Amino acid sequence: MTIVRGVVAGAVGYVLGAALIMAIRAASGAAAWEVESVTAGAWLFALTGWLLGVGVWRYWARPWFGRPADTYTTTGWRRYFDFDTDHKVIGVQYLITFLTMFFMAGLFAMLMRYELMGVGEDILNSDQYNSIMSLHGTMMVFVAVAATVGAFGNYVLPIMIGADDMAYPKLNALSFWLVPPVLVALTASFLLGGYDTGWTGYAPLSVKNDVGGLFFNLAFFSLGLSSIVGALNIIVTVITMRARGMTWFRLPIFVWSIFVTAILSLIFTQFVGLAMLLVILDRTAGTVFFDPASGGQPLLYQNVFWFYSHPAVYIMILPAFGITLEMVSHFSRKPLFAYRWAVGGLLGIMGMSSVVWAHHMFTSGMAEALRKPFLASTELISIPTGFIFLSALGTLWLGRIRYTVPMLFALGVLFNFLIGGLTGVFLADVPVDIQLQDTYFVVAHFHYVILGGGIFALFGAIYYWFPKMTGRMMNNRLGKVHFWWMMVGFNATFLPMFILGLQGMNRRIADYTPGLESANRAVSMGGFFLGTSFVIFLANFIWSWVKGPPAPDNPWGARTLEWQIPSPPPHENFEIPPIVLADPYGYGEPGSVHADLGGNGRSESLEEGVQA
Amino acid sequence: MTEIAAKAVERSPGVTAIVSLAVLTAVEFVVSSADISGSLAMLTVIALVKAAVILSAFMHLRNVLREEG
Amino acid sequence: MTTTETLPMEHTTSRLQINRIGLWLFFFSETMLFAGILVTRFTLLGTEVHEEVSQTIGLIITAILLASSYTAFRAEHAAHRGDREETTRYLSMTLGLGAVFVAGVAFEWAEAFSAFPPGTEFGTVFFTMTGIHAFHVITGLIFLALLWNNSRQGRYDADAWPVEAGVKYWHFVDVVWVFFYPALYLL
Amino acid sequence: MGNGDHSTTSQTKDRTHSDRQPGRLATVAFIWLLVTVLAEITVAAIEWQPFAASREATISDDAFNLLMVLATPVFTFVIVVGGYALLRDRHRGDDADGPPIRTSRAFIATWLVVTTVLSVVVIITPGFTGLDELRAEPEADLVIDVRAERWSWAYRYADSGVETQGNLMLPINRRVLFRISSTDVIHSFWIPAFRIKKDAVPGQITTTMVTPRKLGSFDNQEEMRVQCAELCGVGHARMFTGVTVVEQDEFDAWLAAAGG
Repeated sequence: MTIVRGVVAGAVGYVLGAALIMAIRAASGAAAWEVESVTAGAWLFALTGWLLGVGVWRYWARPWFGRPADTYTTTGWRRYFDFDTDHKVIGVQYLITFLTMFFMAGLFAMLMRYELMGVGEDILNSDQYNSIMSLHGTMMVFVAVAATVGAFGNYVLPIMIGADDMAYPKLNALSFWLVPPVLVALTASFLLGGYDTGWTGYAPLSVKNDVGGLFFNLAFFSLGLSSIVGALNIIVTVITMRARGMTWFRLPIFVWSIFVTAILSLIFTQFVGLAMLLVILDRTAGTVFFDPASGGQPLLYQNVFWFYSHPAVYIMILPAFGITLEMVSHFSRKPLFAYRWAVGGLLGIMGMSSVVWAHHMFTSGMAEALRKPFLASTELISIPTGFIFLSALGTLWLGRIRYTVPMLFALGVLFNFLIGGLTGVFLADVPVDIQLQDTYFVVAHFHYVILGGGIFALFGAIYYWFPKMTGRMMNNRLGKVHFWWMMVGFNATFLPMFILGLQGMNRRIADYTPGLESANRAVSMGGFFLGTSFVIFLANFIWSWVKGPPAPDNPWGARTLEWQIPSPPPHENFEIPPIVLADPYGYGEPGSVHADLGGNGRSESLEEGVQA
Repeated sequence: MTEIAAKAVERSPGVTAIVSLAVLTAVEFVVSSADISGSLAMLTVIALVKAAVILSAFMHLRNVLREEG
Repeated sequence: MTTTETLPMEHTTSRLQINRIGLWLFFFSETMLFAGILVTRFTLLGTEVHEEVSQTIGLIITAILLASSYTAFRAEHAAHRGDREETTRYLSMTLGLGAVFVAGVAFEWAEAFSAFPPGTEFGTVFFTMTGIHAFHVITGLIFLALLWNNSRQGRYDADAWPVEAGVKYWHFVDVVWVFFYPALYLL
Repeated sequence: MGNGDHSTTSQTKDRTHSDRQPGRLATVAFIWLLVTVLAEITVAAIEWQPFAASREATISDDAFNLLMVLATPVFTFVIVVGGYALLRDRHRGDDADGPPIRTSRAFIATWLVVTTVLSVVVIITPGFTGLDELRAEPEADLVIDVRAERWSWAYRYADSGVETQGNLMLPINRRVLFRISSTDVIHSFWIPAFRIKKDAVPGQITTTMVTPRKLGSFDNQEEMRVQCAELCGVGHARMFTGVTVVEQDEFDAWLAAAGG
């Protein structure tokens, strides 16, 4: 019902916006109808209409006009299709939406690998290949940017810090409901013939392509809005909603990683919004930002875009670090080694992420003098990144390691990111990068970081928190099969890609020179193997959600707060606000307690002790 | 303190701020039309000062760190 | 959850303070957008300003926007004092000044279309900067209009936060213009 | 596994673990050395790069190979230390927790020093030294204007005014300066065998230099091609032409025949 209202209001907004733009165009003497400017203007109104229709009006905005807000009465599964403000519902909404996007983009990847099995154009022509490749890249980037933060930053983070919800529950719902329009825009772009710029959308190509490209800009813009709103909410939540006694250095490392990610997102997402806006203006309003014939500068786009998109890589990978360290500690049953150094590593990456962007542009024709500083800053960012490995290795050492499925995924992240990180050192070196820029070496490198790191961690997190979210256990054996299948498939796909890149295969091509065929065939075989591993996951995921055995409150014996309450958690999370006494990593320390949840009556001395 | 006196106390920082903003804007205008060297640096400094005036006097930036106000 | 009475969550931070922190973070984020636009402007144009840009209109609309910040300031203080009448009066003054500002920009656009259309280097920057700023002014005016109407009907007598938030947003738009004005007209 | 429910057994275990530490460290160090040596030998034996035909290619390949030598011990360190712990320290049935080691000043200090030194070394060499080498010898013997257009390459030999499309002819051992421009969107001028790449940006002239050191052509070496490396639309994948490097006299003859 909610969605119907949203769609209707969105459609009304679309028509109103289109009419308004056409009226303005007619008034200024231009032809009333011009597809791109009308569409772009109408999109803004459609977005507003959709949000109002989907619940902003009923539950939020009515009091602004002196009327009482509707009371929220939806129950059961329908809540997941409504403007629900419970952070747990929103977390699940995010998870399912982005998993859907992930599998769609994965199918595109399969198509691409099928096309690349042999020389020549087999099932896709270059035009179709470019569209499929661009959509695959765009959707996967969206998943990597938003899935983990949206799903687990929402579901788990408030519980971990002892809060009953996010700081702004309605804003939280708003940030989720901005996501469906992103999917709509991407679908529209696909139906209108796609776009041929890749996810980076470099101008001036992105200014010149068909109307599908406009929808890519609009989708990215909308996702940016959602990210900024969500990040703001997370930052305020962590600053203001922590339980008593939850000091900064008692926060679970996962909370730290999401917090730092949110700060990056809040600062830098504005720049991708700006990049998209400038392209949209060039397409629709006749401005000439990227048209050199009239004084524009094509490289301007790359600078603005990468000023966001390099920090965005950290937006994708920092939550993975948090999840990995969290699991390494709980499943080694040892305190997180060098906790403060790990936090320092996260903060160090955050601090340096704004001064490395031009390493994407070493061959772009930017000023030669800038190469050395950006080479140096990029190599130096490996130092704070190393702290994550320092912490992980120190924690594993002498532990009592339990090979649960989430732990396997965490170890997978460490292995894959090690390769992804080390190859990053190669790419930061200008003489090497000149050759490898825009080749499959780069493709392999960022897949090791984003898929091998970010997405492996996402799946680890799903296995880890599934019992808490659903109250049911996932099948352990199938989980292990999935992990090994995915791990082998992943490495079989992307290790040979490094070789392909070294041999001189450039990225984003449907066809290549004959000498590259055998390696490409190997990569495709690995890719199909990797693709099938997700069938096991899906089967396990769906079956377990419906019929899995009931989960105990704390199946992993972990010490963070979310495991000390029932599975699934009650609406208000905690019966009584918890009081935090120490960090959650006190394994092996006699008498160490993370938090008092107040079940049997809290003593006066505890209340006083917290003040200290 | 009477209500009128209270209003005057409340009004005075606002008046100071708006007057200084007006003066600074006038200075900006003169600096740019006088075509002197270093006007870019001066305009930057003036703009920063104006922003600081609005942030502190009008927007009460300090209150974000305080509980009441 | 059966026998024990549910206690509300305790927070060390008050709702007002939570709201303020969020609002300031939003401004911080928006600052990045406007900083990016300024950098774009200097990248494309260097330190030049078009000669045909109207100094008179620029100075007038700047003065109007600054003046509206003062009336907004008075409105917020009146709201915190619980003075409904004065809040409403100053909000309506702010609304009026804001509307004059938008009218000034519109008038200037009409002139600028022939002098430096969007298809030229300076026109690109000029229309983008004034346009994005005007978009923020118009959203600000919508908020102010809602505030004015609600304040008139006494809905903010108990809680002045909405007025404070709307007015702060208005000030923020003013701060942006403090940087845009010299970048577009003076230099 | 209740919170903080830990008996003395785990503490005695800690002690035995700590007692074994020196032995463990020695074992791990030994394995690491062994694995690293084997890995370095393997890395050195593999030929990573394809056909290299220019002065610049040597610089790039040397940098890559040096980075391989430096990265290998780091990779093996993480794998050996992590792998050793994963095999030796796995959970063996009892419910005890691991020893509560939260920090180790020696380990962290060593880690900090080593990673910082490694980063700085990598920045200086092959980073800065390689860049300086690339930028040395700025005098060109031959200047070629390259024009990229969707989806073809056109060349103009500046001294003789000869214009060609298709195959790019170059003399061996001469310093060549390419002045690259584009008429529509961004392309990238890439010759894999030479390890040079520079974007062709509309409204801008970018430059890159190369000294071919080996004879060859696209017919016998696939890497001898000018390939567009920046996505530029439908024809991007096929936007490549061959490169032929010949002796100077042969080049002169070709240039004369082409109208120079």
